[in-house]
Amino acid sequence: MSLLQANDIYGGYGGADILNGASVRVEDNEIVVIIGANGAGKSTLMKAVFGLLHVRSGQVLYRGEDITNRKPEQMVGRGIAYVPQEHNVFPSLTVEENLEMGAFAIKGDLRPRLEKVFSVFPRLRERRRQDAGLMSGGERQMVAMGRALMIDPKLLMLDEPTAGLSPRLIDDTFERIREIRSLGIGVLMVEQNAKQALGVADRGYVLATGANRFEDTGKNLLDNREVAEMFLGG
Amino acid sequence: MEISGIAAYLVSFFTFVGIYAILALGLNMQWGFTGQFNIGIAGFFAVGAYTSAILTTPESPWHVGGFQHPFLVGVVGAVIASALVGLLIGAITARLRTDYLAIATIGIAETLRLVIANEGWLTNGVRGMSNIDRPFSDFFQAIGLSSAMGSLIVVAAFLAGVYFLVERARQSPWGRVLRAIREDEPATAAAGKNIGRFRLEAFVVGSAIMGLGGALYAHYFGFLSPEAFLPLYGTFLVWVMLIAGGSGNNKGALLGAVVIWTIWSGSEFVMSAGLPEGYTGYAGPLRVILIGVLLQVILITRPEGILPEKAPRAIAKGRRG
Amino acid sequence: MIRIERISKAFGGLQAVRDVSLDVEPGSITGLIGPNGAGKSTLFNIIAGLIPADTGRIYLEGQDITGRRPHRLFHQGLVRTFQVPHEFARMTVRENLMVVPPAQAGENLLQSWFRWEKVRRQESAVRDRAEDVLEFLSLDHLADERAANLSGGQKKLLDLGRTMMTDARAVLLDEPGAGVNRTLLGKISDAIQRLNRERGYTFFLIEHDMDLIAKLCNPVHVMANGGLIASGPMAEIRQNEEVREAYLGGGVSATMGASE
Amino acid sequence: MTDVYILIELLQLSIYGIVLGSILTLGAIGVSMIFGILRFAHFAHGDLITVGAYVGMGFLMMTHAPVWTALPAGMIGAAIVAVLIDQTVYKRIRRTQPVILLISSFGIGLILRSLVQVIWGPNVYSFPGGIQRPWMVWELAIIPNHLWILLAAVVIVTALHLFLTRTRIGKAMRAMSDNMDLALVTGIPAERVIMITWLLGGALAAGAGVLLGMDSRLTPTMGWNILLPVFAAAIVGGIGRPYGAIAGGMLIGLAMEISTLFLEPSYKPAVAFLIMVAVLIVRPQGIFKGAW
Repeated sequence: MSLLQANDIYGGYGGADILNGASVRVEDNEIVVIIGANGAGKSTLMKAVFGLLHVRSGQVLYRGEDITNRKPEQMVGRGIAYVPQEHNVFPSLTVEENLEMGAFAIKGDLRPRLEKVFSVFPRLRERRRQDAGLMSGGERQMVAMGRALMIDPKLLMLDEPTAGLSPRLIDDTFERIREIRSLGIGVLMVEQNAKQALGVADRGYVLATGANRFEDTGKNLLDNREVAEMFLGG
Repeated sequence: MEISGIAAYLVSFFTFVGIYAILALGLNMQWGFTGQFNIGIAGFFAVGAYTSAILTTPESPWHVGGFQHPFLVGVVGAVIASALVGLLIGAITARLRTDYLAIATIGIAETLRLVIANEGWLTNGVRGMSNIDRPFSDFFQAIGLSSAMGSLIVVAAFLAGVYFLVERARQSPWGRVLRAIREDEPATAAAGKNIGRFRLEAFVVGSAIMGLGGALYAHYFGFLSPEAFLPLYGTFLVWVMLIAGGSGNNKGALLGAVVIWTIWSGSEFVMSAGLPEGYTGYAGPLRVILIGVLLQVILITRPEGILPEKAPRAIAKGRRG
Repeated sequence: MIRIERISKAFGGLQAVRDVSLDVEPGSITGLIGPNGAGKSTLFNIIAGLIPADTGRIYLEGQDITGRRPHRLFHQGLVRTFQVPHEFARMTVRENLMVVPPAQAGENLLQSWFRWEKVRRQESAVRDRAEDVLEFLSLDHLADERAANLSGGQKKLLDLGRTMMTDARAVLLDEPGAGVNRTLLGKISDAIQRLNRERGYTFFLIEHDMDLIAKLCNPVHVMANGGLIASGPMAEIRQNEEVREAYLGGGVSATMGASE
Repeated sequence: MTDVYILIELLQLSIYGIVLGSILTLGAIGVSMIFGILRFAHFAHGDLITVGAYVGMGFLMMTHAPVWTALPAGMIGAAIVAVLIDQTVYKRIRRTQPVILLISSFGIGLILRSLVQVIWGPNVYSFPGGIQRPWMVWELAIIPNHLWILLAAVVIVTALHLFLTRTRIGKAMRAMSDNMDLALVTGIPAERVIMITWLLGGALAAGAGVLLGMDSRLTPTMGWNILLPVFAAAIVGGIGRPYGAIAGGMLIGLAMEISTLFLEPSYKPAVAFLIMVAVLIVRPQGIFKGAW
């Protein structure tokens, strides 16, 4: 049984559908990346899977259980964490408080979980008392991902984790994502930096106008000339 | 009650309905058309009432005045004075979000009430101003009508005039821009409209209409004291009338004034008849609770009011009819 | 028509637009493309007077319009549409259009009150114009519908229609194709081309649909990481290595060193 | 000689100002928290203050307990009232525009005021304790109750501070005020946090009410009459930022009391209003920057 399976999703904001039958699947311990031109519906698909956007037709299965259109709260309860692209930290809370918010629903001592997050992002340990709002873009992204890890997720969903980061930090971020996979977590992410993302991904999907265009291993997609063409249309 | 008693009651009833309908129309221009939140109606009402009273009353040892201008001068003065207050408030809060406008209007209303209560030389303070003449009472007496009946006729005439102007404003391109601002500010700005100007105009005109209502109240009631301008009477009832009737809809404002005033004054009868001896003092607050609960019920179940807003009838035909 | 001269804008530490200069020629349909976060929308918002630039100037037909408020730009012939359509939801489709024409006598309250006949005459002309636009966009059957009830694509058309209610010379289109189905997309692009040909509108547009860009625009400018990296006809742009890199990520060119 | 006299007068008024300021602070923090999380100006807050004061006094009348118990009793009572109002009314209209909540809260305020009149009658009450003989420190008269008021306000604000920074739900409140959408995707239960916000807002309002009652008397309009200064304090401190409300409350309280050197005391609310207007014109986001 797959960790996550979204089948034939239709949905959008208000009037027209943005998703026209997109599908995606994630297995345990797998990094799956969704790429595609701007406006192809990548982020929209993530939101639809996470219940932030009404799925008009189609099905989202998590370990075989139908979780279509569930509330985010219920998703988190099942071990699915989502990191939005922008505004993904609480600026007036300290780093540690931000992390704590990730595990809001979990009773008991959070220290072991904090330690685990700090082992992936050592920098956060140094800055644990700092207000997240005062941090750089790269550090914020760490806080956001760290917060998502606090629930010990089985599935981590990242919306453009490298947007706006410098090349060095982009490399670093992808390195962390690999590390996260090694903790036994499935990762589903949307990426602009298609080349690098496909480099770390086990599998990838290429979306166009809200539907799947290609699906293959990261490596094969990288070598696919058609995929490259697609980004510039024609 | 004998016939003449009932008649007198009806005259007073409809006079109040008329005055409140004018206030509700003024509020409709601000809130219904433009989405501006004025929760200090009582302040504009008071400015109008006192301005007209000061301009028209005979000399008194208790407060300034003695101008003894005719009724219509008082009305014009009231309209100008309340428009100026509206201009001041509107200009200060023009760029701020609705909550600030609400707080600013309530602030000005309360401040005015303090001024009225404390500046005895101006308003005779809490003792109040009296000797405010009813409009054209000599004329009405000459044709055999009571001064109360005369007031009703005058109020009705002003209401008709205000309704005409407000409704025409709503149908006009001016009103269309106001509704556009209410729906979507960035798009209205992108369509080349100076949002600040339109919003200020609506606020000032609405305030002036409220001032007119105040002047009519002063001349009908003949006596003014700060008590009359508590937020309950001056502001709250007007809001409930507009929300119940249907904000954005001028007919709704009229209907709301009739319905809510009927409930409000009817509840007085019911309570004075129904409450046991010794508990009549509770009638006031119980009536407020009744109206307050009614408002909540309307907001929850039918926020668009009895008569929801409709697009105005086109004022001109195109080629295709 | 529109001259953008050395515009820069930073938000906090992020350099959203860096030193961008370009010209939009009169009568052209000029495209602006680039990956997410390239700074296109920021540049648009600067031109439209919604956010101030840190440095640089904007000229419209030679006149300095840097930092002008949106309603003033409108009166100088520069109008815009929005990426997410901004309709006046509780007004009819026809009213949505009739709001737009400038200098309507009836927008003066005193004229509305006391010069009713004049207002009506003008209103009749405005209405005719609105009917023409509705016909042009094939929305005439929806004239009396509340705008809230239109589909996403129809709202986009209505947005475009509003620009036609004035004598605009330059129109900024923010993703005219976003969220629009194929049929309506064809209608929108036809309308843009006809307005350009028949009425001489100059268009400057952001769009993600490369096919639409290729069909409509010449030239096309490409932004990445806040800077302008290429300009030219779409066919050339497609072959440009730097553009490919920008879209696919990975390699980092000299102009693209992003800040943290 | 006159200089010394003025100085003493000024110091004396400053003491009153700090006392008033601490009362305003309690009200303003509630207004600010509610605004931060629910995005609307709560116009019934003044009457919540009144309810708290009357519940506290009612508790004393029933139990004859020591005076200080009026404070916790009033706080519990008003907290329950606030949650009930939210659950029966505000919750149902929360999804519409915030401004509808504003209208509704204006009506709720009148209902509360009238309920107080119905339950306790229009009479004026005061807390037991009678007229207190002030202590003379140098030339300054210090009323014992003022000390208690200040102390109680400090305790309440400190407790709130600890709640907001030490407990998970308190942190969640700050998180929701920062970014509602992110709080939702993080899995913070919004409805629960909103309920806690009302509990705290109501309790703080009651704190202000009981302390205000100790300082003067209880009337059905006592809360309504300080609503404007409370809003002024919240706005001057930067609405949506409860810590700013402390500074805002002190500034408004001091200004109101010191203004009596030049103005009729009954104009005190107008002074608060004018400062607020000045702040709105110069800095719409409030004077005191800084987050929660």
